[in-house]
Amino acid sequence: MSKRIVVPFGPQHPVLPEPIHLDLVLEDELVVDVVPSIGYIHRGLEQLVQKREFTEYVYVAERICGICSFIHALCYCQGIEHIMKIDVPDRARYLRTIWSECSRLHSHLLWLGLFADGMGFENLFMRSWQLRESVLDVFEDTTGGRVIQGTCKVGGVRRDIGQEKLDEMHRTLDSFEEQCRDLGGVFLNDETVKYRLQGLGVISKDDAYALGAAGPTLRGSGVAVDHRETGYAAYGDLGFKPVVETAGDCYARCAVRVRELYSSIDLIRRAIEEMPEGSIDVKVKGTPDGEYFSRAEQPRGEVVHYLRGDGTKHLVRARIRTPTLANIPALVKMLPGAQLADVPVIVLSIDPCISCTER
Amino acid sequence: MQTLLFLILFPILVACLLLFVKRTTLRYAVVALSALAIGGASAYLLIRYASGGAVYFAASSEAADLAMVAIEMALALFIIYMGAKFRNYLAIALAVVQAALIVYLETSFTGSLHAANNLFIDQFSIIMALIIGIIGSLIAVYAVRYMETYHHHHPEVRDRQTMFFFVIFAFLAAMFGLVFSNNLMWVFFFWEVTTIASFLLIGYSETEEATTNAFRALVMNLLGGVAFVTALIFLAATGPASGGIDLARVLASGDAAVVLIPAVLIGFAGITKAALMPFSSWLLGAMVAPTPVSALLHSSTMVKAGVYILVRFAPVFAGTFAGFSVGLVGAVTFVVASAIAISRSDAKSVLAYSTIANLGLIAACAGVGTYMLVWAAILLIVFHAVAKSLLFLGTGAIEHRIGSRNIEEMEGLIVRMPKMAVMMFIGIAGMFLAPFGMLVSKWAAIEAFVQAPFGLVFIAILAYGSAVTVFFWAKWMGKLVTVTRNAERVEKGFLEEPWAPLYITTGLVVAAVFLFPVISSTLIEPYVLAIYGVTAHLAQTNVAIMLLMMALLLVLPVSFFLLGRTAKHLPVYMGGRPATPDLHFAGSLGMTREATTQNYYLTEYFGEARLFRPGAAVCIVLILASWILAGVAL
Amino acid sequence: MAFLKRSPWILHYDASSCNGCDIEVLACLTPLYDVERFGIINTGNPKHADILLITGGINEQNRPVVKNLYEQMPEPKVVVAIGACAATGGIFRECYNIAGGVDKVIPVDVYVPGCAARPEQIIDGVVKALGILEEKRMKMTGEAQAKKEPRLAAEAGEGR
Amino acid sequence: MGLFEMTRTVFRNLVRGPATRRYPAVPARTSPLTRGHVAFDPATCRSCGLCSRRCPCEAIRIEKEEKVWEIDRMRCIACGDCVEGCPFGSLTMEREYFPPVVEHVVERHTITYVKPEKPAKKPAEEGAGAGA
Amino acid sequence: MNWLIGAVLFLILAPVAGGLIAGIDRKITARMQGRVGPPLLQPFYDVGKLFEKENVVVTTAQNFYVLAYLVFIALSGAIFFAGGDLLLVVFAFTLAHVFLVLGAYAVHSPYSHIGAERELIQVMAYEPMIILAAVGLYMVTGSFYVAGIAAATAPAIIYLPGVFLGLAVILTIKLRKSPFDISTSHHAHQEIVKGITTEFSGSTLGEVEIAHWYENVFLLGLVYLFFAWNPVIGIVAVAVTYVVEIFIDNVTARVRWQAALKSGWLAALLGIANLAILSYMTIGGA
Amino acid sequence: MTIVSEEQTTTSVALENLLKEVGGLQADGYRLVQIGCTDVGGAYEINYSFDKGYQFRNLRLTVGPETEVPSISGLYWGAFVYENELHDLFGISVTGINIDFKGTFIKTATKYPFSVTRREGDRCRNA
Repeated sequence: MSKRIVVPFGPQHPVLPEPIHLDLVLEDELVVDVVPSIGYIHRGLEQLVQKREFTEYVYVAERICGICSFIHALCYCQGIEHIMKIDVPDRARYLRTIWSECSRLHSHLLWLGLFADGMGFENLFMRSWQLRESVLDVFEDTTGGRVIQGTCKVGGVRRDIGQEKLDEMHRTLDSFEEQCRDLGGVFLNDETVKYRLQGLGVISKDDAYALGAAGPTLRGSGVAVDHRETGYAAYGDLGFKPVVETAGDCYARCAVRVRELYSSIDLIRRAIEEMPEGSIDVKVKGTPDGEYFSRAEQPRGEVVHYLRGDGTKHLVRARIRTPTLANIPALVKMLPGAQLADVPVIVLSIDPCISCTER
Repeated sequence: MQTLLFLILFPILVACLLLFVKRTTLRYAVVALSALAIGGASAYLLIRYASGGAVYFAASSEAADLAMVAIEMALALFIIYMGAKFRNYLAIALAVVQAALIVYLETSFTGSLHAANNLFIDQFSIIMALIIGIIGSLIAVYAVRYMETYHHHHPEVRDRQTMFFFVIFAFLAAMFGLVFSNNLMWVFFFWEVTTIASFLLIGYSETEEATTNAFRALVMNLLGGVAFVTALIFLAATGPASGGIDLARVLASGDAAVVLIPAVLIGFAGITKAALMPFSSWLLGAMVAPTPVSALLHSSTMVKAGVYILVRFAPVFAGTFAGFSVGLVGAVTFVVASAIAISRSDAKSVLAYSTIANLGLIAACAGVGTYMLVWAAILLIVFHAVAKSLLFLGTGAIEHRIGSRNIEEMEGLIVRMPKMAVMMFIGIAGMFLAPFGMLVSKWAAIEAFVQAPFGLVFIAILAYGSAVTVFFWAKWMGKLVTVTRNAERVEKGFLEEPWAPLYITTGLVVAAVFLFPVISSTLIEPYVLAIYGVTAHLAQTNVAIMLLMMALLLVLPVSFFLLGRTAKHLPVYMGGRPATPDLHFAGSLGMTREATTQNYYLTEYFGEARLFRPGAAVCIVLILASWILAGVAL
Repeated sequence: MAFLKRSPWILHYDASSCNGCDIEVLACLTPLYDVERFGIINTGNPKHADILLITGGINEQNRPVVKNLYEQMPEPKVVVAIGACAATGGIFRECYNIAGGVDKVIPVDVYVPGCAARPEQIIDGVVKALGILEEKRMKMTGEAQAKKEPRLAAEAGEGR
Repeated sequence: MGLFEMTRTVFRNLVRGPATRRYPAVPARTSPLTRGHVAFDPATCRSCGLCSRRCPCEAIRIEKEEKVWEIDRMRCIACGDCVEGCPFGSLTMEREYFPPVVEHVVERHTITYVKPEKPAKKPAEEGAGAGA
Repeated sequence: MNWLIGAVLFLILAPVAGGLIAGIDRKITARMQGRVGPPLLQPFYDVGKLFEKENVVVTTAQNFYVLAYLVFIALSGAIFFAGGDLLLVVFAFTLAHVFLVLGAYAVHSPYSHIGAERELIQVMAYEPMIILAAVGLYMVTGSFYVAGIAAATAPAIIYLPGVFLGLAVILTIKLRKSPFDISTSHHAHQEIVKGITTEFSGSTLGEVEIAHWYENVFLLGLVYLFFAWNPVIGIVAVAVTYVVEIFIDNVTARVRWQAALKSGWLAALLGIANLAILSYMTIGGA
Repeated sequence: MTIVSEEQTTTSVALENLLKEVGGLQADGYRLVQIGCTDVGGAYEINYSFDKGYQFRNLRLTVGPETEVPSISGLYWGAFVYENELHDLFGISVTGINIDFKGTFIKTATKYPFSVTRREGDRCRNA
């Protein structure tokens, strides 16, 4: 007689705002088997390329996911620009970098909050989200939208940030950084947090690489892969070094994200300081004809937009591979052997973005 | 005295009669009638002797003594024969040693082998007699139908029911003899009979496992037997100073140091018989026997003999370090066995560990031996016997209906066998919940230990132990009351056990709560008073509160009928997934899965593998310590 | 009386939205918007919830889930569809896997527009829902009363 | 001391008081760029239909003959593309968002633009068509 | 008749006090999180709301168990405030919790089942310490009766600092505060939804809430006993203890059940050490 | 800080050589980035993308609608997510996936929405 408990986990679940479902098989509270299942957010938006003009599709692209919205749009636009051989003005590249990094800040803070909630640390959740609001305020002031910015377009960006606003942002960065470091300190040093995270959901360097993991999940295991190193947007000018941790556990993944907060703040600061003058967009003429695998670094890892045009206004195919999809195999490997209490923590530790995953 | 003799001899008569009864219905009639007679006689004892103090009877002994020695020798030969047959040389060796010691005793100390009074009765004996007479014979009645079904389910087992019932009644006779004897030689004789009887009953099914376990029980009990004989030799040798083999004199002996050594040795015999650690394995092994045997061993006979003798010697243990040591064996057994019970899913195994734990608690009380603790110990014996017999009988009945005695399989019993579930519920409540008996006794023990010297050690152990107890009982209870859907009602099996014994024991569990103030004041308190000169009792207010709680428990179910009517029924929440009422939900990979809910067993922390060895090691050290301390005291 | 208005507990379900509205729903709970001021608690359990907040345009796999959640909520209950997707399917309306609006599956009481709906909008939506919730409660108690009254009347009649 | 890392934040919160924006009492925080909802000026629309064509979610419908401009608020994602695309400035992006509704209705406006008596030097083609 | 007055006052006033305490708790928690928080009377609104809701059950039996839980929690608190035997109070308290657990078992849902198991683990974790607290108070005051303990002039806290600390640890469990809120709480939804209360709704959930109020008042009464020699200090100490518990709640993550169990038992060890020293001192002194 | 320049190369691969080629890349230390599919007028073009140090290698397999494609999940354990997706969205049967969801990975209102065989059907129900 087996002493096993079969528990459905999700799709409706209080701590994960998005539906994912796992069939957990527990012994006492030890996870012995787990079968994931997704598909609750699959909308089929890849097919919309056949209905929307390639310039309009940016709006769809940024709604692939409301958290990494800007970077999806960026990745899509870069892909089209590559196919059409459009050179984006410098200022637009810098602005894109700033918004990308703001996205990363907002996403990481959001994730830190959810992660804290996953551990049952409510106050930390509140604090993370409180900090995140200041990033959203910047978004609202510079783009007009809080979570969906709608500011990237093929050939550049739709809005400029005035010098005044840039200066203000630069001024407030220091105090923002200090608050972030306070917050990060709790995640990295608090004993109860460490107790919950260290040694949990370990995935070795080789495994992470072999399973095709992406982003902080990969970097937390000691593999330095960060697409910003390829120098898209303004990263090439600003210089960038990936954040890497080696332990491969939930704590390492958390540490990667915390330290990425600091590096993002640094990038924004330098981007504001080195902001070039000039126009923010170029006129787009013609239609895309060709194919390209456009890649960019999302908060969750490497995103791939495969775009293929045939010279008409409509693309033939857009295929979007998002980091969470790549991290699911790693997740399946991480869960067995954990405690039930750790399941939400481990699931969150890959920073799942289901609406990205399923498009 | 006639009643005493009747109670000892009548069961033997019935036993012999049953050797010739082959038909179940006839056997049922015989067993039921004799049960009635035995129960009636025990009740008569209560009426006749409860009000007075201890009464001694100088039963003539010459012939009886001789017969006893002869039977003892015969039993030794039987053990040697069985040992040779199954190649268990340890048993042979122990039997030989024991026989040699008896012969030595009989030949060397002929002068001091006479007790002034061979039989006696006091309130403690009455309590034991009631337990044996009522619960023991109820189990016997239950066993008749049970065994019929048992053979129906297990065609591979040879039908030896005549032998079975012979042994059962012989067992009862021996138990009566044991609690009525004032002559320690007699006590030892009956002691040996229970050993052999349990050996035969455990080995009933004749499977390899049964035989092995039977021999394990035999060997461990023989160890105790050897210690017992040694104590007798010591007593006989120390003659008048210790009081010889006269129980009453021994207990009243002024030379506490001299008596302590035999007390510790007999206490060791009690520890083996009561299956305290490290000897707990025989009682667990005894689970292979048919369930009525387990019920008998656990509730009214055998192990109770062990704690009976310990409680008898409690005044000797009181205030000595040796006694403290013996008490600690019990306390450690209590906490370790309770903890191991968490990791078990086999109902009988849980019951066994719980028995071991409770016997440990009784032993702890007896070892420390203050008047309050003796009071608590006797209360524990009573309540444990009642509740545990119900649980065993219930488990047996359930096993026959659902084909398993695994707690997990009892899920939803409230739907499948409502009457049975309620009875089990009451039985389990009786084991650990206020205001039921065991809890009251535990509470009394805590209050008593606080006042005992170095009682803090026991309190600490008790605090952990009772916390652990709540866990495993409550989760079993939870399994019973789970309301499962689409479960079939199997209350009426193809061969019905008589429900009467179950109803009666259930009634006893509930009645014990209402009656325990009376039990305490008429039986336990006078006994304690007689021995210690002071006695303990529960405060009136607390008794009143507990009766109020019990009344509430009886009234609350009424709300069941008042509340439920207007409610809308919905299936359980399954994370939003479509689910059927019987807990099937749409799982991953397109499969429909069933959400199963199993209990927690925390094997990693409370497993037998992890806890048994350390526990046993501590207990062995403590037992050795008790010997050394007793020796030092001399 | 009318405690319901002061203590609406919400259940949030993401029925294939882009996360934008979901994180705004969550943001409502956090210090800057703090809907607990109105007694709102995110319960995450339909059996405890009064208001079901749904985001997203309901895809094929979500249909039974949304229905199940709705059925599991005890009366009185209201449904608030948050964001353009939940109202009509929004920008994903034409996707092959989007049913197009929550009202295709369960009755919706309040629609909150926006892409993504802002926290203030969500608060407004919930406040609007409270009124409807109260109406439903009155109706519910009224019905219970209505059921009771004829019986009482009948009993009284018999007595006479 | 790693045990109570959060202590500082807690005390700061206690001292500084809540950070909450008390929304219904205090109006929502917006910026000049905030994309609340699209406002339509029927007096200037020349029914060119550009807005309708640019809308990525087809929330805007225009019927030139009936002189009707429709917007489905429940479909609009407030991207502002129509506003950028409108050649006549008939559409503006307002900061205030559209309030929640109980019933889902499509907003209809009757275009009141009247072609000036004297045709302008460069009459917009669509506008002329609509005016006919 | 003092005892009767105590019991009746408890039965009537404890829900009011408990609800207010819960309201203050939520308010302070919100402040610690930089939020405004709900109105002070929010807990009453919540419970009022719950009684307005439709009665929805999985099985009718659940309502019975929850009612029994409420009754016995109230009863154990009443015995406490009537000045009864502390050990009896503890046992009645355990009985009440067993009923709650049975209610969760009865519904046969995976979440409430896991919640029930965890609740039992919690009972296992805190039970030794509660018994030891009672024993400790007895050792100082010579009485198991609450009335006797409260009337004692000896400042129990001076003799029992270890016991009090241990009690503070398990109080975290009992008040369902982080880091030990593993079985159910308003915020312990991460892994088991609502744990033990998952399937309770409407008035049944309201009863659970009221039982919590009773329970909290009783627990604070237990804390008070340590300071009973001076009522003013006592009340201040109770308030401080409660605020410290809220503070702990706000600066820790939830731990796994293993740690909860270990902490509970280690707390009991601390209590035992305290009592051992105490008994050594009294024996030495005598 | 060195900016790594990114390169993308695409090579065609025949069905029977697929596993061999993929195995070769794995031996070279490439990680799997994605498997994607495009329909090219009645046939499927499946892209197996790999990466090592930002060097992007793409194996292109062109198959007809009814062809069975062998799974590479034996080589890259994580490939099952992409292969299940291929099956659910395109209707390509992939054989030997380590965790085969059998068509339940992504549940769609229309079966195999990207399938070439239903190209002309009404793809967008709400259009």
